[in-house]
Amino acid sequence: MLPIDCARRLVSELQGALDSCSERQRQLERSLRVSRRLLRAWEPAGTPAPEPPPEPETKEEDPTPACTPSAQDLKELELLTQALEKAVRVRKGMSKAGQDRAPSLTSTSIATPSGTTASAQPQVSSQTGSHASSTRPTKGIHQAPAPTKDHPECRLISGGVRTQVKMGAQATRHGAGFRDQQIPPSAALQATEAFTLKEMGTLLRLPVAFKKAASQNSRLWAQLSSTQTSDFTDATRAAKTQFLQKLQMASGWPSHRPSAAEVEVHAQSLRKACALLRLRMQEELSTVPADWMQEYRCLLTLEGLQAIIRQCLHRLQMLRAAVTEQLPGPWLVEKPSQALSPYGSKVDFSWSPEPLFYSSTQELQTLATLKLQVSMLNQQIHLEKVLMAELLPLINTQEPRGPPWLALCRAAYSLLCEGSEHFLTVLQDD
Amino acid sequence: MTQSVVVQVGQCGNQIGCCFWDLALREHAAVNQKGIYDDAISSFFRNVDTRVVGDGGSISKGKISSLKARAVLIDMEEGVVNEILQGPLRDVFDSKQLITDISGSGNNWAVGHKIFGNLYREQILEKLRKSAEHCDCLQCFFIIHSMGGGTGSGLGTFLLKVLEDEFPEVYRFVTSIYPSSEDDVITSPYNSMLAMKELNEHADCVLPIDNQSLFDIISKIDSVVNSGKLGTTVKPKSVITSGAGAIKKQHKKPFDAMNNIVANLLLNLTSSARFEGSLNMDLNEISMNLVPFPQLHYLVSSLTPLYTLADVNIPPRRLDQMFSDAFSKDHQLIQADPRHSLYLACALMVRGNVQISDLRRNIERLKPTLQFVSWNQEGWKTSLCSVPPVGHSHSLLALANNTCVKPTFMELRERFMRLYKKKAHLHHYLHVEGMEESSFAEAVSSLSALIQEYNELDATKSMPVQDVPRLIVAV
Amino acid sequence: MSIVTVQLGQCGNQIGFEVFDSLFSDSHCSQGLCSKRENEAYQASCKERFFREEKNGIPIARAVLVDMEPKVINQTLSKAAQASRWKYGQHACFCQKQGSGNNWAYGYSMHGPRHEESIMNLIQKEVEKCDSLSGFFVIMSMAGGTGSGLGAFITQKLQDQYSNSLKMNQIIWPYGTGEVIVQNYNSILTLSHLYRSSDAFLIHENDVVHKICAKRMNIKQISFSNINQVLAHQLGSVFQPTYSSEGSFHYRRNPLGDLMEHLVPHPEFKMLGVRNIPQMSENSLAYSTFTWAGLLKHLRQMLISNAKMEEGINWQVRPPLSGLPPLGKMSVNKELHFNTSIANLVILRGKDVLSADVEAFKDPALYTSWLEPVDAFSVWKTQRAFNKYEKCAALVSNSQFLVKPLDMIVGKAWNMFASKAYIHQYTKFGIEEEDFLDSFTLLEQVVASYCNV
Amino acid sequence: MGRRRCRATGALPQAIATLSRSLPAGPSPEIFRRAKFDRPEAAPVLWQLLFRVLAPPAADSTWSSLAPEAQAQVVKSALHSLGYPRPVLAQFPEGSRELLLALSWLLARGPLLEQLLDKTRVQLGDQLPQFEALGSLGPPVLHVETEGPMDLRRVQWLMGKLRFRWRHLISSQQEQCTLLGKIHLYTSGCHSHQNLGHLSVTETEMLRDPESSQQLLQALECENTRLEAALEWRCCELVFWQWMDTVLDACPVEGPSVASQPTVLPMISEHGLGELELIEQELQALQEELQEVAESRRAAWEAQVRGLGRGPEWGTTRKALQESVERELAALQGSWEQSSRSDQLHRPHRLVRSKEGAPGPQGLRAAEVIRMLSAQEACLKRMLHQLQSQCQQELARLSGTLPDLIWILAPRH
Repeated sequence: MLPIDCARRLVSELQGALDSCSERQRQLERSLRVSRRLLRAWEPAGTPAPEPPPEPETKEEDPTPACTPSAQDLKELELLTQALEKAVRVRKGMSKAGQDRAPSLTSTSIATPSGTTASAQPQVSSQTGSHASSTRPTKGIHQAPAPTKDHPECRLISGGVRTQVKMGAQATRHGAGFRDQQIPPSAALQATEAFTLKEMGTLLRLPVAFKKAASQNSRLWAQLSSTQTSDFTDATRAAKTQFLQKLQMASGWPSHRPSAAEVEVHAQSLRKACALLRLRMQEELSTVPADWMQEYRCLLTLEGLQAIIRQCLHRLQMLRAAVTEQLPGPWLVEKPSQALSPYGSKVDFSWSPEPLFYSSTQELQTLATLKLQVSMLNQQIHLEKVLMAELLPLINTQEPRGPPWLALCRAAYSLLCEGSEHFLTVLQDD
Repeated sequence: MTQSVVVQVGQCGNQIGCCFWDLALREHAAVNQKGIYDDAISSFFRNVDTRVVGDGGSISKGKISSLKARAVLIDMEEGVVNEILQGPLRDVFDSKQLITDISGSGNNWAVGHKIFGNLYREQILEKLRKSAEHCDCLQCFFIIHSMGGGTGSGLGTFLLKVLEDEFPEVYRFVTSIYPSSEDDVITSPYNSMLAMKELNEHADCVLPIDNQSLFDIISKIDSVVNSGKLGTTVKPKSVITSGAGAIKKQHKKPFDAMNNIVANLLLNLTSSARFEGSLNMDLNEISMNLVPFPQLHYLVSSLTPLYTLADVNIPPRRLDQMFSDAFSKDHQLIQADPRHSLYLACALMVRGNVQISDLRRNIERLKPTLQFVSWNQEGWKTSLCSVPPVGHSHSLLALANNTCVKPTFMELRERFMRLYKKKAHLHHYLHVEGMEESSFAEAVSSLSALIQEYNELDATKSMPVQDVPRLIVAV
Repeated sequence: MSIVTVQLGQCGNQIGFEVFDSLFSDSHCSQGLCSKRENEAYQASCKERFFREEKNGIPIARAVLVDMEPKVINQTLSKAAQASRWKYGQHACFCQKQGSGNNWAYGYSMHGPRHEESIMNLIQKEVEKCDSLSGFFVIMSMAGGTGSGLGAFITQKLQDQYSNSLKMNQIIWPYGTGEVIVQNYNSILTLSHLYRSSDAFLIHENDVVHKICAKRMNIKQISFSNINQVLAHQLGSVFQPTYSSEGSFHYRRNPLGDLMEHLVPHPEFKMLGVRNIPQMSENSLAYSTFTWAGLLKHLRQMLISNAKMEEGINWQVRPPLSGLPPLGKMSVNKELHFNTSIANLVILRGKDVLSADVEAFKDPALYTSWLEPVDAFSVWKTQRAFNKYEKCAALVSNSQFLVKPLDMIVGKAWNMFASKAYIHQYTKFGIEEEDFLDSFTLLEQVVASYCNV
Repeated sequence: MGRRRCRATGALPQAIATLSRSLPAGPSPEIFRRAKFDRPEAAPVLWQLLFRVLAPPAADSTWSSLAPEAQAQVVKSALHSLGYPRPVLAQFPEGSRELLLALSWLLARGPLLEQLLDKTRVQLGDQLPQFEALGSLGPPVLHVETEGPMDLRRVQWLMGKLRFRWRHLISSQQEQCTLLGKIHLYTSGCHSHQNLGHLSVTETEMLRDPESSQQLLQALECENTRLEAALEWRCCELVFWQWMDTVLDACPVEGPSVASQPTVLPMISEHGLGELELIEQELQALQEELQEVAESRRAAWEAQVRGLGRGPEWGTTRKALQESVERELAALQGSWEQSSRSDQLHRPHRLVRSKEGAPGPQGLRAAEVIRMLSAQEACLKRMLHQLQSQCQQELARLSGTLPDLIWILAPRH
């Protein structure tokens, strides 16, 4: 049994970790939903993407709820579905007669004619959703990456604000169904049938207005990142520094004191230093030098490490002094800007996001998993330290050493030494 | 799928083998009506394209062309083997599978084991290797021999050692025919005793069969068939009378009928490995489940219902009777009473239209009437093969590792000692190079050690079953 | 998210077939008692989980079939092909010529390392066909050699290679007697190894299912096929789609993960039992009606009295008065009257499910003192009827359900081990007495831990 | 769009207007003017602005519904923890000048505008999700009510739960990568920017849903306006600072009596101090260990080389060795001192699928990042194992005190 305060600390620590994990999961689910939706069949352009039924909980969810709550709805839906199916059958016959390049309509991918009520939409995408991952072969134009060449009837018309792909003869036949007029200045892939990104993705074009705005945006960010120095900016910097000093003086505290945020930044870097130094030391001690030159090198390294630790300790002591005794820390004066924010005032700092190139999904997965794993390890190490701090003293001090103590030891062993993945058995020695 | 090779040694071995191949062919013909060479057939037969010169090319798939038994026939006389080669089964064998001599072993284990063993060692090995090469995955050698004679007993057990050295991973299942007390071979106790030592040391499983028991079973079938009460009719091509064709001849050739029982035993033993079923039992499961200690590998078998051996149309009795019979004294293939002895393990191999619930019901029913060793109170192994024996709906083969084999061994030792004390006929053996008197002493002590093991187990019979103290966990 | 199933050995392959068949026929059953649209969403969700689609539109089970002898796999494939509603993948099978002969050591130490690469490749191919992998089902018996020995080996390799994916072993617990003589040895070796590499075992006891067939399904001559169908029904009632949360109409994406997070976070408690209600033959089903209150009342009593089915429940068993200190160390030999739970999951399917009241499962007295009902109990629901049952409830329980059977197995194996019987069969393939002792030690601890919850 | 022209003088209102435009919902220049004179009516707008600036990024949606008082409280404690020196603010001043000062303080000390713009930027590209919060745990929030002593098995249970959540997170992450990969692949060649080549989820979503496309465009244009304003501000902020000087002059000088009040001391929690103490202990332990090893090694080395002649080559060798060690150690030190290359990983990147070997003029390659992360992962794993074996030793020592018990750990594979 754990004493109450210890229990409280441990549980809240773990609960916090669990909560942050769930939060991440929720975020991830949200973006997964968006991506999944994109990979499902797309509705013919012009059909406004209908909102999911107004459920408070599903506002952000996938618009394919398994069912709607009202029975009335269901009934209507059933009738509607039947009607749609009939319509599709008719159309299917027509398109077959017309031309065989049109995307085939299977019974599960019912193309909703434009103007269909909103409630019917989720059904369609839920059915076709399963196709997103499948490798259904596509016929005709859908596979053609360069449609204009191979299929003259399918062309990209770059028309100012609006870019569209017309799906051959069908486009004309069902032209009335288009809502060209309502299409915002986004460009749409104008198809009359549901299609998937896989089939038609390469035909998508960004609207010109958007392209313009986006390139302006990136240019502006780039400008913002380039810190040009000139007399002019120097003067500004001086003015700012002067203002800060004056404000400090006027506040009655003539010197700058470390803030909690700053202390945390420093503590973090020192923690990291600690860990890295220890690792480096162990590495050095575990290698056996081959000759006396290497031996000398090893010695130098060890002594160098000592020097660094001395520096760290010095820095730490200054920090502690500054915190507890309100002494001005010279280290803070030295690098005032660095202490200001985690971002610091790095010269080469760029506000525009750099591209990160990956070559395969596999690589992307490795990258993302590693990234997650690193943060999980950090969390695990943190938890390990917390557990050590709470449990080890408890085990060491508890008397008498009866079964409750043993039970505690066993659980502690599993938590502390095995990451709670394995456990040990304690047998009576007879 | 795995394959097995049958090695039939000596007169008795070859006679039983001959029955076996006849039955095996019939069984596969009944199951495989399309005549396609499949996995099941392949376990005992090769499919050979006879047009190919030399060995005949093996065909792994497709229509059955010409089936060849995976067998090696060994006898130091020519009689029986020649008979086979002139009989209806002649196409199943070819001369490359045979090893014969003309001199015979003279009912002398030492001649078979030492003289012929050394003489034919290479030749035997070559044939065995050849037969193994024809297999995709050789799992088991079935050795059929008798214990009392010279060739089967001597050369048959010599073979065991050869197989162990050459094919250590392949199981050696030995069907050994033990002489009855009224055996006309005077040296049979010597031969059996010397062979026992080899069986102890080099066999994986031994299925001891006793001529007397076979004879009793035949008589029983006879009386059922002849009573006419059940309105039975004997099918024209009765298994019992295979090769003879008439019931009347039964008494004249009781050995045929007896051999058929043994052949049936082998068929049923391998049926679950060959055919489909909802609970398969591969050959390697037999020793795994039934042999708790390496030496205690003697399995007492019983086949029920008996009419499945007789190929007669008796309306099936209650299914449960089949299970009861399997444990009765007069259905065992040796003179033994498993019901009143101690079970170490027991296997029930069921064929035909029987479901797991039937099995379970009967196990529950029979369990209280049987005594199992304390550490294996629930020592049951079961299998369900969906293919029944030809012409019947179901059958059961029970294999028991039971201390009831002990009397057979003790009797053997007694008969041996009676002779040995007088040193009677000993010189016939000691003549043979490599034979020494110590061989006899060693053989006795080997068997005595075995009997002692059974004794120790029997001694636990009267003790109450107690759990061994377990490990104690502190928290 | 998808689940890749590995069917191992005769038992695993026979059951695997029934499971996929039952999942498929349930999801294509027209008697779902729900709207067409919901039915389709249900179907799609089931499909994502257990099937993939081939070019011709026929669903392919996300499964890998492994056996060391060809008979059963051939039989399974042809059964699936005969029905021709769904199939196994063309190259999803691995078999050899010779089985493991009921020898755990042979499966684990010989077949395992020898065929590791081929089997893991097959699994990887199947995994690569999933957009998103939740984890694995490994269906295996504990009694034999291939399912148990190779199963333990493969599970361990899955743990090495897919450490982040979840591994649930569907374990077929042998009849108390009469399947395989060395079943207790094989079982302790299996369980102890799985305790190191698997996340959870869902245990299906042959004896229990057999009884259900006899008593509830009214089958006179019970075949393995009957038994496997009941088992498949139980599994389906747990893993078919359910709503992701109370009041939501979306299907749960990762049932395996959710289940494990609820039921098996503690390393010593990984054995899950499953109960379901109602269970009856299709003929009687047509004439029966149920209320949620009635079903749940029975299910709860099944839980606390450790009844295997709705028949013969001991209604005398009551939860201990809460607030009393937990009784000291409990002995297994004492008749377990009240079955204490660590955590439970109830799954409800069918008509008016939203009105079903599960409060009775939230009584703290049902649970171990160290977990609150809020941590220890959860419920999944869906309105869609399952397998023609208008209403049905399943319970997956991490409780003392299995202490007794486990204790029996360990005890019997220990008795045999003390006499050294059959040990030589194992040492032949590198499993030494030490390994047995390790297994005994671990499982004795598990028994003790379950007794002391 | 070259450099913005700015008149250096006489353009205060214009400068303030620029600032306003670059701030989210920036107040009008008039507000600033009123604030100089400490007019209360300017206060609510400035409180709100400060709140927007200082509220934690993730909490935007839930926090915005806070009452004004609560918002002010958030602002104060945030400023406090950043070390804002003026205590007057803590007393909730009636007027608005203090608020203007605080805002200016924030503006003066770092790239506030840039940070704010960054915080609210329109994300067009796909990124690797950021998981910083998983690792960086502040002091725990005590929100758990435990009534009495607790069984450690509950902690094991929670730990196990956490493990399952981690794994779920990883598999969801993998799924997201698969889907991203597909979207990128299927839209390859669609992006006008040659460097990118394909569309991002946001862009694709925009094409799918015309309505959101409109919104996105608007947001982008709005951001562009703010960016332009921010750039302009850089050119004319000098005027503002000169003016702020006068604002500061207008303040009464605070007496030390106010300043000495403990409420304004930097809020370093007990927890924070404890942390520092722990680090110090660890450093000292390390120091002692090194001391011991280094001393004995030096002695041994000196003894060994004493016999060997030290020619002139030795001098140069020694120097080279010293330099190389110095370099190495400086690099080591750099890895925690400076925001190094590895910190770049924490910056958002736009994920771009490109064929192997396709040269990018700028940007990172996944392989490179993977290498860095693997190194980091290995390092962390070693740290964890070290801690675990430390515990193991401790517990093994304890188990040694109980002779009649055997501790058996499940064998590992």
